[in-house]
Amino acid sequence: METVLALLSGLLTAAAVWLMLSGNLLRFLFGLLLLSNAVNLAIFAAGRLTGAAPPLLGPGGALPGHEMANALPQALLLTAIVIGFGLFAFALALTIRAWRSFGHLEVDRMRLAEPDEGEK
Amino acid sequence: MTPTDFLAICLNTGLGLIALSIALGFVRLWRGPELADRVVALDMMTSAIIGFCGLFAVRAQVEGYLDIAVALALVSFVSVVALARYAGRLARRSDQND
Amino acid sequence: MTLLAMNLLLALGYAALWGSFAPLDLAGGFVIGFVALWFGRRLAPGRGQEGPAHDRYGPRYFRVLPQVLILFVYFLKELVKSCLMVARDCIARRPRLHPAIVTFPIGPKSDLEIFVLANLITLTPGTLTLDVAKDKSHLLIHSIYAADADAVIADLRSGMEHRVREVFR
Amino acid sequence: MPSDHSAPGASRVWGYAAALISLGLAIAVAMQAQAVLGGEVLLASWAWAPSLGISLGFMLDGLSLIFALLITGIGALIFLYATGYMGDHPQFGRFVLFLFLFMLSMLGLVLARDLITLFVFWELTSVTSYLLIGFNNDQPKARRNALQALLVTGGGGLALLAGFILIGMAAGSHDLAQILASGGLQDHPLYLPILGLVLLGAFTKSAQFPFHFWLPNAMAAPTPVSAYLHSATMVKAGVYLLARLHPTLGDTAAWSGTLTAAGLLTAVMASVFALRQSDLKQALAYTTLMALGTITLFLAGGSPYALTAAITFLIVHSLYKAALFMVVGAIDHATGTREVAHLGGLRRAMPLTALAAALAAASMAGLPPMLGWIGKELLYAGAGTLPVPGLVTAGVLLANALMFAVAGIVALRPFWGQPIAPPHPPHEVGWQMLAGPLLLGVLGLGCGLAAGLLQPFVSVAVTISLDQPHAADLHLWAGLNLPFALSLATFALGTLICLARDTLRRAIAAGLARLPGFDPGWDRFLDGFRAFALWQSRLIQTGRLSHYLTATFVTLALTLGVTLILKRPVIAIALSASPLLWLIAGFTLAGAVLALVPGSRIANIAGIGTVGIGVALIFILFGAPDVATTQLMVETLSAVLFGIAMLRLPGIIERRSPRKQLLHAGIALAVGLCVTLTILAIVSHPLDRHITRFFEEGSYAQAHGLNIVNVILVDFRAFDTFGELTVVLLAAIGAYALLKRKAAGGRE
Amino acid sequence: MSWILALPILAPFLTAALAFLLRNRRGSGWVSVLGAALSLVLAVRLLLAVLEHGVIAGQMSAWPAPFGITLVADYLSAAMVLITAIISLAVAIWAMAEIGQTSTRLGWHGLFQTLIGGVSGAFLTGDLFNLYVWFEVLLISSFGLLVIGGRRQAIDGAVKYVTLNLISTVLFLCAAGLTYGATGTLNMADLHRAVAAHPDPGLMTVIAVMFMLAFGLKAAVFPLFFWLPASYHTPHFAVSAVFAGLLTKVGVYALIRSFTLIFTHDQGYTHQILLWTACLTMLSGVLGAAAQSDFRKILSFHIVSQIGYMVLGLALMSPLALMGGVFYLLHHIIVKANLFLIAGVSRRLTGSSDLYAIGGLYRSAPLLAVLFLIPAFSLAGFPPLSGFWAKYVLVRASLDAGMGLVAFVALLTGLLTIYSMTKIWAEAFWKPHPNGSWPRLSDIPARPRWLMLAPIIVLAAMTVLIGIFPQPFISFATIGAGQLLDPAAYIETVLRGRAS
Amino acid sequence: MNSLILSTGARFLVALFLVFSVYVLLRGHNAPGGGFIGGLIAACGFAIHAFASGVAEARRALRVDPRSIGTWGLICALIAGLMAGPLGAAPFQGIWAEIAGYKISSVLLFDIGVYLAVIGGVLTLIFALEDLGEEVG
Amino acid sequence: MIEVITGILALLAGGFALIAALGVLRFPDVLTRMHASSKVGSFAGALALLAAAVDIGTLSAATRAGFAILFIFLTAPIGAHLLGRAALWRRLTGRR
Ligand code: NA
Ligand code: NA
Repeated sequence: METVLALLSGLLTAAAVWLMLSGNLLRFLFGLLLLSNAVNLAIFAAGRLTGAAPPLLGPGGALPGHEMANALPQALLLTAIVIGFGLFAFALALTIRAWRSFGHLEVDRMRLAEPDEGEK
Repeated sequence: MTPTDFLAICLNTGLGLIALSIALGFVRLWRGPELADRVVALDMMTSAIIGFCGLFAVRAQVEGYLDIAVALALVSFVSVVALARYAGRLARRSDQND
Repeated sequence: MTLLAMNLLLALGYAALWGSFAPLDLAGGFVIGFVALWFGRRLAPGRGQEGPAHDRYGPRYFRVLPQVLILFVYFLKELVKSCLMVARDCIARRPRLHPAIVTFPIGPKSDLEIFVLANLITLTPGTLTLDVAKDKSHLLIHSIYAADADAVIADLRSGMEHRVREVFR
Repeated sequence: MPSDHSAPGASRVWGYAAALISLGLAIAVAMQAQAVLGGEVLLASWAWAPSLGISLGFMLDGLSLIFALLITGIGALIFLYATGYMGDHPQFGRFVLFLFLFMLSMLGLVLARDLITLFVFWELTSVTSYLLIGFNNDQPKARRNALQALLVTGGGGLALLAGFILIGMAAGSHDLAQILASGGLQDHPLYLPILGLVLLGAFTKSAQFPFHFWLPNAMAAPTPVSAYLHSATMVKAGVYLLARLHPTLGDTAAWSGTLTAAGLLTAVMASVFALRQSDLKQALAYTTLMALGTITLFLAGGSPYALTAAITFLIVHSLYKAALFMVVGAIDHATGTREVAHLGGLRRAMPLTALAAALAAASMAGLPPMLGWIGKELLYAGAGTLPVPGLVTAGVLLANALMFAVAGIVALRPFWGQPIAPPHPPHEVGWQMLAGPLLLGVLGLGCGLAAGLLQPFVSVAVTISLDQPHAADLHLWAGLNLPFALSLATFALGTLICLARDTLRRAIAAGLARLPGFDPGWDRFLDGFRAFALWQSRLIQTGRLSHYLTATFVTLALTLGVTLILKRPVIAIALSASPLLWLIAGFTLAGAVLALVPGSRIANIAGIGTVGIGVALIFILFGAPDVATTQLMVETLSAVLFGIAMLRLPGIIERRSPRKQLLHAGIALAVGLCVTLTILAIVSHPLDRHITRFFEEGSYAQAHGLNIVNVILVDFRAFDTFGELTVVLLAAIGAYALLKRKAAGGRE
Repeated sequence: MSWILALPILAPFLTAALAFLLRNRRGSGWVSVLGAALSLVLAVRLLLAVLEHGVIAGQMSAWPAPFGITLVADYLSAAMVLITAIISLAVAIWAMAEIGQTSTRLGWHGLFQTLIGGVSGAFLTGDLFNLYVWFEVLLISSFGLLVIGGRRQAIDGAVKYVTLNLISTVLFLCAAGLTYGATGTLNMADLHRAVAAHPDPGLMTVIAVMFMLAFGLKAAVFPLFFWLPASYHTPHFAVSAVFAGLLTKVGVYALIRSFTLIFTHDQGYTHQILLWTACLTMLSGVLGAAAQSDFRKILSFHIVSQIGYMVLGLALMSPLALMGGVFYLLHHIIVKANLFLIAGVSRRLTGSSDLYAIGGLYRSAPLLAVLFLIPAFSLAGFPPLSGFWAKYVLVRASLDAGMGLVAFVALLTGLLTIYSMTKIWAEAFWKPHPNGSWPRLSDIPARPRWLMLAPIIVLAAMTVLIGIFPQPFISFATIGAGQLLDPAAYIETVLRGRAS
Repeated sequence: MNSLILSTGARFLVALFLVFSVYVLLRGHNAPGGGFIGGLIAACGFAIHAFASGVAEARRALRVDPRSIGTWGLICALIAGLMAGPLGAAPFQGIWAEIAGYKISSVLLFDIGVYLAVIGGVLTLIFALEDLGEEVG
Repeated sequence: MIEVITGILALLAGGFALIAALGVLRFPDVLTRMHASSKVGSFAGALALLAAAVDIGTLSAATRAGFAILFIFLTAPIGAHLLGRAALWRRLTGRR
């Protein structure tokens, strides 16, 4: 099962990287979302997959008879997802601002900070 | 066949059908052609996932999955509203490029 | 009054979610529901002008309840019917679709009534409310079985609109 | 620091004060002379960085004594002179400060007992001389020359640092007293690197070929600085270092060979250049090179004669060179020019200056009974003990003859030649400017007449400090020997050169024109360096984000890929999985593909949404309802934000060429493959779940919660969550600032 | 112990919350300064505790290690926290003079404080995932600070900064998650054991390299430093200063921590990579600086170059080298932040940071000139300033290790640093202003003038002080390096010892 | 957005969202949910409000700047983390008390902090982006 | 007995979901597709939730399922209205 997730994670990563390399800020953002998902999957898979029992205790804190899913990676993932959302939201705002500032989203044409002149 | 076996088969079939319907919904999502078509597909997929959660709650015997369903039902509405607003504005705009 | 009803409903629902109707849960639900409704207090534009209508709901609350139940049962029936009809066309080799947009005139109605009506129409067979006219005089409805537009309108008027009017009368 | 706003000349007092302090220092050093001349070595040391074996240590022995006396004594005269020369300069206070710091650095350098202490002062002389050479900072030339001096000597300094560190490693200590006492390092395996690095440091500082070019350019400094730098200080630092380390590093073929070659080359080359100059100051500057070459040449040797000659000549040179620079400065000050051709007959207007010039020039020319005569005799005597005596003798002869000639040009022409009207009517300079040259001139004469007075200084330096069995004697008259004959030859040759100097100058100028110069070479080197720097900077920092991203991902793929290949972690593949999982994985992937296709942004977003949904389903499938809910919520919210934002954003066009797309696909797949392989490698080992078990057992019992994930979030790892909620808040605040900034306006 | 450790992290967040709520200019500025002062006190208290105990550790929420999140302070951490607090206070004061009303209302001071909180958290945490969280906090704060000024140039810089740092972040997250998957723990002290005990050292090396890449990107090493020179010259000078002082150092710190504590199983491979990286970083950065003509751009490239020195200390992994690396780290924070603050004053006086458009400061603002020379020459490694000792130790360590070429690179970099520092000096200070104007410090009103100059003077004094009295700092760094080289005490303290 | 159907429905939906969000927040410790999810749901509710009636109106209904809500969330979390100090416990250690059979804890306060921070954060974002959208018209 | 009811409901839910998907896929234009989505799709979800409520049988489960169903049927028509309106506008203003 982990193998499937490993493959999926790798392919999602590849798609993300391809998008990030496209030179368009919006597509970079798309890539970022995909990459976050890929990494989340990777972490999830690395935490091992053990059936469908969620890490919830029974009434009175009773441990279920069977093994529960690994709770720790889930907590990490939750944190990571929310942080990822924050970063994404900022990046989106930045994209809008860049569009308003430059009139395009082609990253290679954003040369204000490093203009193409070198030493005078 | 015991009722339990029957339930297991039905659940698995149901889950499979729902997954299939999500996949089919995805085809519409891909094809479009308009924004509204995609939103419709997304909405349909969301409904299917709500169903998925419901059946999964049965399979895992965990009520917790129903919470996903409730949350999803609420939140998917927000996304439909947002996208529909977008679609509405797009429709009133001169260029039709989405 | 509607607000109170909503608030009570929310409190009940909240307590039910906890699976316990203990006083504290109900009270908590009421408080939370109150706060929640407070946030939405400015929604539903024009509420201020419908004072009389507003009062009208109060005394009629219990009389309306059976009508609501009837509406609910009718709605369920229509919903299932609607689903089956659309489902048939979904899998039919040749769907018998006659899509058209129909204008459905409605009498003077409160916003809530229009809202309920429009939504119920959407959930019933073959019709889908697209929009409400700016002057609230008619609904714009999309029907997929509109071989005869007048029949669609008549159907709606005798069915759903009638029952909704019963509730809001 | 004195203020610039005060009346002109108000800061003269700083000049006098500095002169007095220097004098005081000189006296303080002189008071120790008795003991040092008795063979004692005065030591002082404070812990500085003891754990690194570095102390702030000082040592006064014969060698240091001579240098210290020259530095402080001449220093006092220079301050006096400077006060007369430029006391009205608006920034004279700053000037005095820099010069004083320079003097202290120089003093510290020659008194240092610890190699690192020595280096510290060494670098300080570089810094302070940088500020002094660039003192006329309005002139581009001054700035350029200051930088040149700093880079050349600073670069040498860094080599020296490495050399010192190696000496420390080889000798086990940085303490000079200890190093000198422990015998030489000539047989140590690190000897050659040490020698190379130390010589690099010394040669750059002492302007030996091929690092000589900065010294004449240092003339950009005000004349008092030149006088000081060229006579007793800066350039002598390198010579001092060579002398100081002579017992430790000297007496090998490598040492004497390198020093001989560098010294000889420098001396001869400087001679040639000196003749070409028509500016008095420049001509003098080249004779400094000549002298430094000569001293270096004699430090190559290991005989008492050679070393005595080196030390004596060093003293001689310090005395007359300081005096002559001051004289030239006085001429400049009085007439407004330093061009030989524009000067003549100043004797009448400036008699005292003329006297000082005559005395100093006589010493420089090596005329008896000046100290210069003794120095020259010793040079000829010592030349015979050097590795290639014939060549050395010839070289020294040529150098001396040229010094004779230059002395004539500098001293005779302006004062005794035909009177020529200079830009300003000449007048005698003030006492401050006369004291120095006169005193030094007289000193040159006095030491010559009473060579015995100087003898103990030189002897102690040569025998104790340089570890020689005995020093040669300083005589005015050593008999009719070879040196005497060579002296006569020197005078004859010098007179000839002096007479034929115009012809020579033309010939040399014509010859040199064809040769590449070092100074333009420096500019070309610096330009080349800048071009190279710019090239590499542009190569790497292109300003294009897509290049950065490509480079980053290529680095990731390469580093991870190579590591995976080299380290070969165990990888287990188990493809058995439920059809449901395969189905979900399939359409998740399809979603990713949809996200790739350009054209409709909404389609892309929908594709991403599909991926999110698929991933959420996987979370559901494997028992992670909290994660799944959060994932779905976040996906939805992302879609909402996209939906809101999208109207403000332009459509997407694929601008990459198919080839580039293919390349990027290759990079992307490589990165993806690395991720896949790493995950597979990880899951091929069992997971140690003891931490999770702790949570499972403690979740209710100790933390009162049934939802373990939530308990982890708000209790077990609440600290993480605290950071996380901050991130959400900050992201929002940041985005708000980003979107609202323009509308908000206001001054920034 | 846990409070002594937690408070330096939490105090800036409290300050930030108050600053966010206040929003108006004076108020939030003062809150920020007072909060920074409080942080300084807390940092000193932490340092004293560390000096007393060597290593201290505390468990958040009182859950024992390795289950709960550990905060640990050894010499290095405590010193980094203290320096962070110092820089924080200096910049907070400086910012009072420079940060305008709009930026203040948009939350500048709060973002600044959360940045400091994130940095302190990163220095103190003993948990890998917690480190990730603090990285995020400081990253998102830095995003906000970068763009808050609203200049178009800053937006461009931010695009590059944000995109590349996001990649680093995701990589770090991935590495952290995979580390858990491979070892079953996230506690860094526990990881030391787990990594060493893992049956597949090759896999551990792969993960180590992943961290190296993630932290390397943060630390701006060759060839991953693009984002730094692309953005550091674009925001407020106060922002540049705090970025220059602290941000990349967090990356370096993380590199040092992870490659002395966690991944020491294959030093032949990992530290070899680090060595090459260090040399190339030094050279590439300093060459980049030589090609620039903007005050801040030169300084930015120098950050890259000097990161190389610090990584060199780690790569050589000898007591002396690590000591040099630690010393360099501490010295560089002070010096670099100060140089950016000085650049800010220069910009305020001359109206630009383009070296060809400014000048004359030597004559008209001699105090500033002196204040510039101190950190500039310190940066170039001139004795007896702090930078000299840092450079000396690293060169000596290289030569000790028999690596003449490395020592040569380090020295050459030093020489080229002199080149560009003197370039700034010659152009901005010596050369007359192209307009012929003589901008004086006294042209700035007294309050902002001294708000700006006071921190600069104090930081410059520290540079001189460290240079003249290096021994306490060297001793400190030596003990710190010893703790890094032999993490037994660290591990003992976290897993069994005084953890409370 | 100008839709009668939406704005009428929103009245009830917003309330539903908020009630449900509080429910999810409070029960998070024992079942799926918690501050994040609750906060996201509540924020979605206000988003609906904003869509239905416009940002200005939603802001007015909210009364407080969403950034301040978020900041108060941060303060809640800080208090929850710091309140252990006077009681001699470790930072962020759970402090539990029972009032009328209901468990009250610093952990809950912490989760409320998360809840508020998420609401504040997401609303700040949505409102900022919405204002931008309104500009276009 | 409960198992059988649940099973049948599950099958129905899956079936209706598939049918909704087919409708969305096959119907000729967006307005017709919306019929399939907002009715059949919602119905399928509701059936699955009902199955859960029936099978688990606790009050809280039933309430949650009820809440979810309520949300679905409350939101579906509103969403459809907004979307339909937008599609209509597009039909009126945009290219065909
Ligand atoms: Na629906
Ligand atoms: Na829906």
